[in-house]
Amino acid sequence: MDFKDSPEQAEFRAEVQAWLKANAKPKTKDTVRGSQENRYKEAKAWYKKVFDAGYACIAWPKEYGGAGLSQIHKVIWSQEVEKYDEPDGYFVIGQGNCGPAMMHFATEQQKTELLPRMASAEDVWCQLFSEPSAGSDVAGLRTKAQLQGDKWIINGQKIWTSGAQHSDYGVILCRTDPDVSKYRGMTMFFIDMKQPGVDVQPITQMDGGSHFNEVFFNNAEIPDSQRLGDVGGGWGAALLVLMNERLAISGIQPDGFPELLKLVQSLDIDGEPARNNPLVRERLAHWYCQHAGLKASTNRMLTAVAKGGIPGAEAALGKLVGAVMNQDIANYVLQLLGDTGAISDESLAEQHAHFQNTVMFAPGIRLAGGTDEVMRNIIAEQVLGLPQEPRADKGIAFKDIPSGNQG
Amino acid sequence: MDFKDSPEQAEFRAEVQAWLKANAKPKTKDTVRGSQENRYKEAKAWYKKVFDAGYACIAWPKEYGGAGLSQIHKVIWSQEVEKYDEPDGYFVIGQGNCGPAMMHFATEQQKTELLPRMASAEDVWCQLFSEPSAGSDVAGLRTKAQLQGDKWIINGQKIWTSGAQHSDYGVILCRTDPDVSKYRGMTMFFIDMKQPGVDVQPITQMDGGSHFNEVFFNNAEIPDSQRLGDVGGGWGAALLVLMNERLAISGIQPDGFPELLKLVQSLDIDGEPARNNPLVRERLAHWYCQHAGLKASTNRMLTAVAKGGIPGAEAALGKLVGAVMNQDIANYVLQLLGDTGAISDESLAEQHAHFQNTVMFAPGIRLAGGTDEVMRNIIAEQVLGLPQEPRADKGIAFKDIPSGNQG
Amino acid sequence: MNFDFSEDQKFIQEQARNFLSAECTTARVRKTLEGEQDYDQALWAQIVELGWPATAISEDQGGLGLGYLELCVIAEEMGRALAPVPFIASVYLATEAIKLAAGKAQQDAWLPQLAVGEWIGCLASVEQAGAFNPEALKCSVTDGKLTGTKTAVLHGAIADKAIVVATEGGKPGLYLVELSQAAVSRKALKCLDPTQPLAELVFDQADAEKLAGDIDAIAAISKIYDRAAVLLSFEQIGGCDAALNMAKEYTSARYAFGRQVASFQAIKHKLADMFVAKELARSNAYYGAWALSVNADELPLSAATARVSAIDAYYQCSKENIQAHGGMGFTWEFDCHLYYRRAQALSLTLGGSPYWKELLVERLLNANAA
Amino acid sequence: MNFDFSEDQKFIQEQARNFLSAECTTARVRKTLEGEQDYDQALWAQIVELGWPATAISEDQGGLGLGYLELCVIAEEMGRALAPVPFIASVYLATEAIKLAAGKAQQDAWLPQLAVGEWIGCLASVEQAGAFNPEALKCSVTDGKLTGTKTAVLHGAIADKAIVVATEGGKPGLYLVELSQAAVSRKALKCLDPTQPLAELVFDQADAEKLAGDIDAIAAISKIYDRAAVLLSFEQIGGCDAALNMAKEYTSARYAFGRQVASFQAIKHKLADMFVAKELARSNAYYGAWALSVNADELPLSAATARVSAIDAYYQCSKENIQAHGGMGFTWEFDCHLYYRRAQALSLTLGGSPYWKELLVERLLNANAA
Repeated sequence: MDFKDSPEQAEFRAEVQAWLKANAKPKTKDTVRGSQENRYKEAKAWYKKVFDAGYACIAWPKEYGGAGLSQIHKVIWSQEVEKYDEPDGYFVIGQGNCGPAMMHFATEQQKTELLPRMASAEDVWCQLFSEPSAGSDVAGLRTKAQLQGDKWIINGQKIWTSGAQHSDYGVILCRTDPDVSKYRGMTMFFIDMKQPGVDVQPITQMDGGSHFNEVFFNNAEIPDSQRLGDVGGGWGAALLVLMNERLAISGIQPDGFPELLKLVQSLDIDGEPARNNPLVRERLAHWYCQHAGLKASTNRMLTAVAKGGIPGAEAALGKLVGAVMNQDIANYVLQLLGDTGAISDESLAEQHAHFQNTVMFAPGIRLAGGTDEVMRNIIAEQVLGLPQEPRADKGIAFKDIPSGNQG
Repeated sequence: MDFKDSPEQAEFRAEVQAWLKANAKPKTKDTVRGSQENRYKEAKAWYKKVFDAGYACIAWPKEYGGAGLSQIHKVIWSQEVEKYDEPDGYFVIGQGNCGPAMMHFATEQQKTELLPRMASAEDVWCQLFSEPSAGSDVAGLRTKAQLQGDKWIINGQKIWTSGAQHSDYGVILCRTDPDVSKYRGMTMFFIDMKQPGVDVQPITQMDGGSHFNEVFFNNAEIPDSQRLGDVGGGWGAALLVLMNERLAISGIQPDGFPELLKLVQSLDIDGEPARNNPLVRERLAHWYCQHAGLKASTNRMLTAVAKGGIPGAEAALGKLVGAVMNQDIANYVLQLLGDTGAISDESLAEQHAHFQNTVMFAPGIRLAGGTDEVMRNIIAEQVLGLPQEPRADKGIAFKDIPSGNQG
Repeated sequence: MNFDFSEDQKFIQEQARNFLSAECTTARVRKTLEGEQDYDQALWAQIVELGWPATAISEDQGGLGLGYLELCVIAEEMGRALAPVPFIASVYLATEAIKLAAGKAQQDAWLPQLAVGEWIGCLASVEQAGAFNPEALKCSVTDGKLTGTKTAVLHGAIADKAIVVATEGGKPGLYLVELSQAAVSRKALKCLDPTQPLAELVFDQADAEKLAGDIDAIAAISKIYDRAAVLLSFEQIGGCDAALNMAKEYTSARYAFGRQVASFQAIKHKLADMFVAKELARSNAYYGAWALSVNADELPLSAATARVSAIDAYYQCSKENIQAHGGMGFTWEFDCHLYYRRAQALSLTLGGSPYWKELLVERLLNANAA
Repeated sequence: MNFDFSEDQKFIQEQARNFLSAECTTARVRKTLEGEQDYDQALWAQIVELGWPATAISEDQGGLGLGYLELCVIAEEMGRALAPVPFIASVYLATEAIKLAAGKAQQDAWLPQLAVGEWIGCLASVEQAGAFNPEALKCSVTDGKLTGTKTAVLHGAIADKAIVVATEGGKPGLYLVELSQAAVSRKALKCLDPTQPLAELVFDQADAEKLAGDIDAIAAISKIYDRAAVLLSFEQIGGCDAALNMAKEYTSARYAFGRQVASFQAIKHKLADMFVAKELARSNAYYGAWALSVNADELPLSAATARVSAIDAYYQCSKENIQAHGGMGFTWEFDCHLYYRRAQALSLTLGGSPYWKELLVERLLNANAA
């Protein structure tokens, strides 16, 4: 066990530090987040710069645009870049979810052609799984893909698609056979998002933002050559993507602790420093244990991956704990602030209204990428091996499964 | 809304206060609980005294040994007797659970003969529902009752029977038909506990005590005249009993708060009064809200009952909240005491080791009379009207229901 | 002993609920939420017409001469309906401040006006983060002129008059200030629940009339806060009820894995826990209502208890309602966030949970020491 | 960067687990629990034979010269097996106290003896409720004679020697005291986990030898506590693992409503939450183990973090294991209470959760201020 770098890792870290110092924007007290469009442009520019320097997708093979290094190197990169004010996780869904799917299922030619463009963020990718009536029950999806000649014709609707409005490609899961049981009738593809018949509509979130989209498919086309895996093999492929998603997210999942610590170190409540308040201290200790535990858990998982393991369902715990904690910390801070806590003006509220914004955004994190309840199911079934519930949708054709949902 | 007594209630309270002052044992700082056998004898004596004074089973009709007054009068009695050191809830299961069952189903002659004896605790009653493989799933019980002539022959085993060792009678739920679906094949009786073929064995609890028993039936006999309700109507009758149980328990369910408050007012931690410790104060506020909420909820429920309503499933919340709180408070106090918290010697530990004893007994309260999980199910289904889960045991004969349990 | 509202009170509540469910739909609430208006003037006019602001004002002061219990049941419905009107600011805060701390002549002049909604009042107490602290007041009055800044003033941007807490010669007092005068500048603040909007009020030598009752100002404020705490707790349990109902209806109608979402134990138990929190809060609110209605010695403790319970319950019910809705709960389109925003607003007005927990314990220990 | 134990360490752990699962069954643990013996002398002899007390003693002082990481994996197995032996008292506490605070000659004399189990040590620090407080020590030494009372001394009734914290001329110090001398009287205390028994030690002019190392006694105690906190956290996660496994096995085998109890979401999610608490505690324990193994600057913070996490996780896992068992979990016959008792014992030894949370925050804020 060694929580410090090996000499080779230390060298890599030093190199990264030097490059970042020369190229990355330092964090300042007054950083205000720009418009969504601006942030997208900045992210594109940053990813290109990182790619050109050879630090994009550090754990990918060099021939696909990566650095050919290990997950541990990627962690080092993340630890260092975190100290700067750069949008390093902006395209994590493409690179973290779609990348591995392409790596696993695409043809060599597709990989050589598309992956480096994904790594440099020249092409932006999105993931098209969820649907209005297929949320926690992803496999309940209904978007149809029907084969006509050597093309698949796509009709239906996806939802909660991050970055769809900017995307060049998407990895999509479709129902190709409603007459077999639900987990068997799905197939995965990658799709050109810029073609006719693909219509992206932003969803306005409860916090007023629009990070997610609905995507409507109206006779959109996918050549069979863009099929990822076997016809009917979509569920297995999707599980692979979701597994990688949890790994990709686990490192960057906000848990709210660093902001809380920062606040406690600077805030006065009724003329007394918050850091001297025993109640605040108790909460700080409680959440630090979770924060430190999550960080160390991620590192344990990465150690396992670096040793050749596959990312396990354990990753679900990071999202489960972090998302709830993030919401509760923000709410706690507001309670501490009292009446003024409700003021969400970024120029007036602490840390540019971070806590007010988090109170309104955090509920989404508890839902996106699998609800708390789905995470607990995953841990119970996939990690602990507990039995599934009796299944009302088992062994019957998809089209015959009871559903009161619309659409 | 009036949280004070009406003139008539105030008069009753004054009368009760006077009687208690003359007849009940005051609480003292040094009360140590005697042996289980002694406490039983004291309880018998106390109940007889109460009965002779006309305060037994206050809400029962006079002809059955009660005082013919309302539930509100019963509350007044409980509030007053609580201030003394008397075992007033000792026979609550008989009077609270079995009493209403007898009241509802027994013949007039049985009621006139047996209920006054129950009210005076001359006869002690127990309730025989749970079985080793029928805990949360009470209706999964297997104790057989088979009709021979005008007698039922009982074979099987009950468990978690409070007071069985002292009992003269028990209300028992048996399976009378394993060939119909499980909720339909049960029948309720009252049984003479002193007959041959009834064998009571105490269960040693995890805290070393023995409040509960196993009861084995080996060709014990019940005359058909002691059947309570229809053959096959046992489940409906049992629900009535359980409903009354929750009402009876809700007033006396310990939640641990009074003892915590007492401790905080006297304890020094590291030379500082605990009541000045902000962390302790915060916990006190948190638990007081629950404590006060439970008390007021019970009173709301009693108001509804006094107005002629039936005790609702809402009563489940008292047990759910109180039991968990009781355990957590005790654990919190131990944590506060640090190393010395583990000392459970009654002559050394605070309040005669109340908190240490509670830590070890509280898990049982979370289980007895329905687990936390069962209470949540009851609230979800019976109060909120949410749908049941798909039932693996529905619509099939009892004997064909899958079970890995022994016995 | 009777732990329930009377039939008359329940009738008032039913009337209020019927009115609000017809008039104050969430579609209408959204007009204020989305900034079309600062508050719902038409709805406010209807509410004034119904006499609700006059509920707890005595008949000889132009009110209906009903009591706090009647105001509590109306509060529950206002909370359930998320009414985007200055009821809290004007009725629970300004009106009660005047009832408690104004002189007889002032009361006779102002209460009849408040009863018929002639003007809208608000309470300006807070100056900084943390709960209101009378020890640290910076607003001060000299020769009838008020100077200083108040923040987080509920409905401060649209109220006609404010009750302002300020010191005069170092001693705290309550002052009525006309907000339309030139010496007052005010700024609406962006806040979590735009249907209960906050403002900053800056006073620069503004005319201020001292409330002339013979109660100590600190004691008066404590009483105003306690009364409002009880009334707010009813708004909060109304909100809890609505959020729990939404969760129940949505999860019962929606299917996943071939069955109703509400049939999954994870959802059932989540809703059961919401119910438990809500019922404890309701019971505590009832006790507070009784104490308020008879001005019982138990009011300070029971008000703090009602408030802490209600804060916890509404946070839980409103956030888990979102969770029970899955992704749709996170959309602007669904109403879940309306309750969640309101839960935040109500929990922070009058100071948050840590402040009230401390008050509760102080009162509890005092009550049990005596 | 490598956040896992080495293959060698895992091998040691596997050996320990195999040995303990064969030798230290819960049936055997119950002999101590039920008072047949004060501790399991035969098991202790085997453990000494295996050299475990010598793990973290250097070779030139008669030890095996392995490190703390090796001791951590053994600790996890001791915790899992609920071993009723004075390993905590003698190995984590007394031995580490001597390593830290004794003079060279003392170490050379005593450590080889501890390595081969020639005597059993314990640590006597606590005198009153609340965590150990060096400011309030009453035990004192004059002219080599110790007087005063210590309580809640883990394995104090059976240990041969105690490391006692006492003042001399007002200055705290650590003293080795032979417990068989007439000037020491000791009393076993009834306690929650008789397999980790506590005692009261009364010293009346007892001979005491000062530990002569040149470390400040307060600093030494803090370090002893930190080291032991990490090692205890491994005992605790071992216990969490065992409790979770019990819950998993029982609920998978038992049926209710015609299906496995473990197939109900309420149970699945309960067990998932136990897993989450346990894994967070495990990860924090690993970090503490690393800090301990290289005596990193991070040790104080990571030790407090590991301890607080482990206290919470073991309480949760052990109490919810009872709950998952239903009524049978509440019986003496089932083993659930063995873990629950041990969870209490381990959480209270060295001071409970509030004490360690405060240490954690102090260290966290210092680390982040620097």
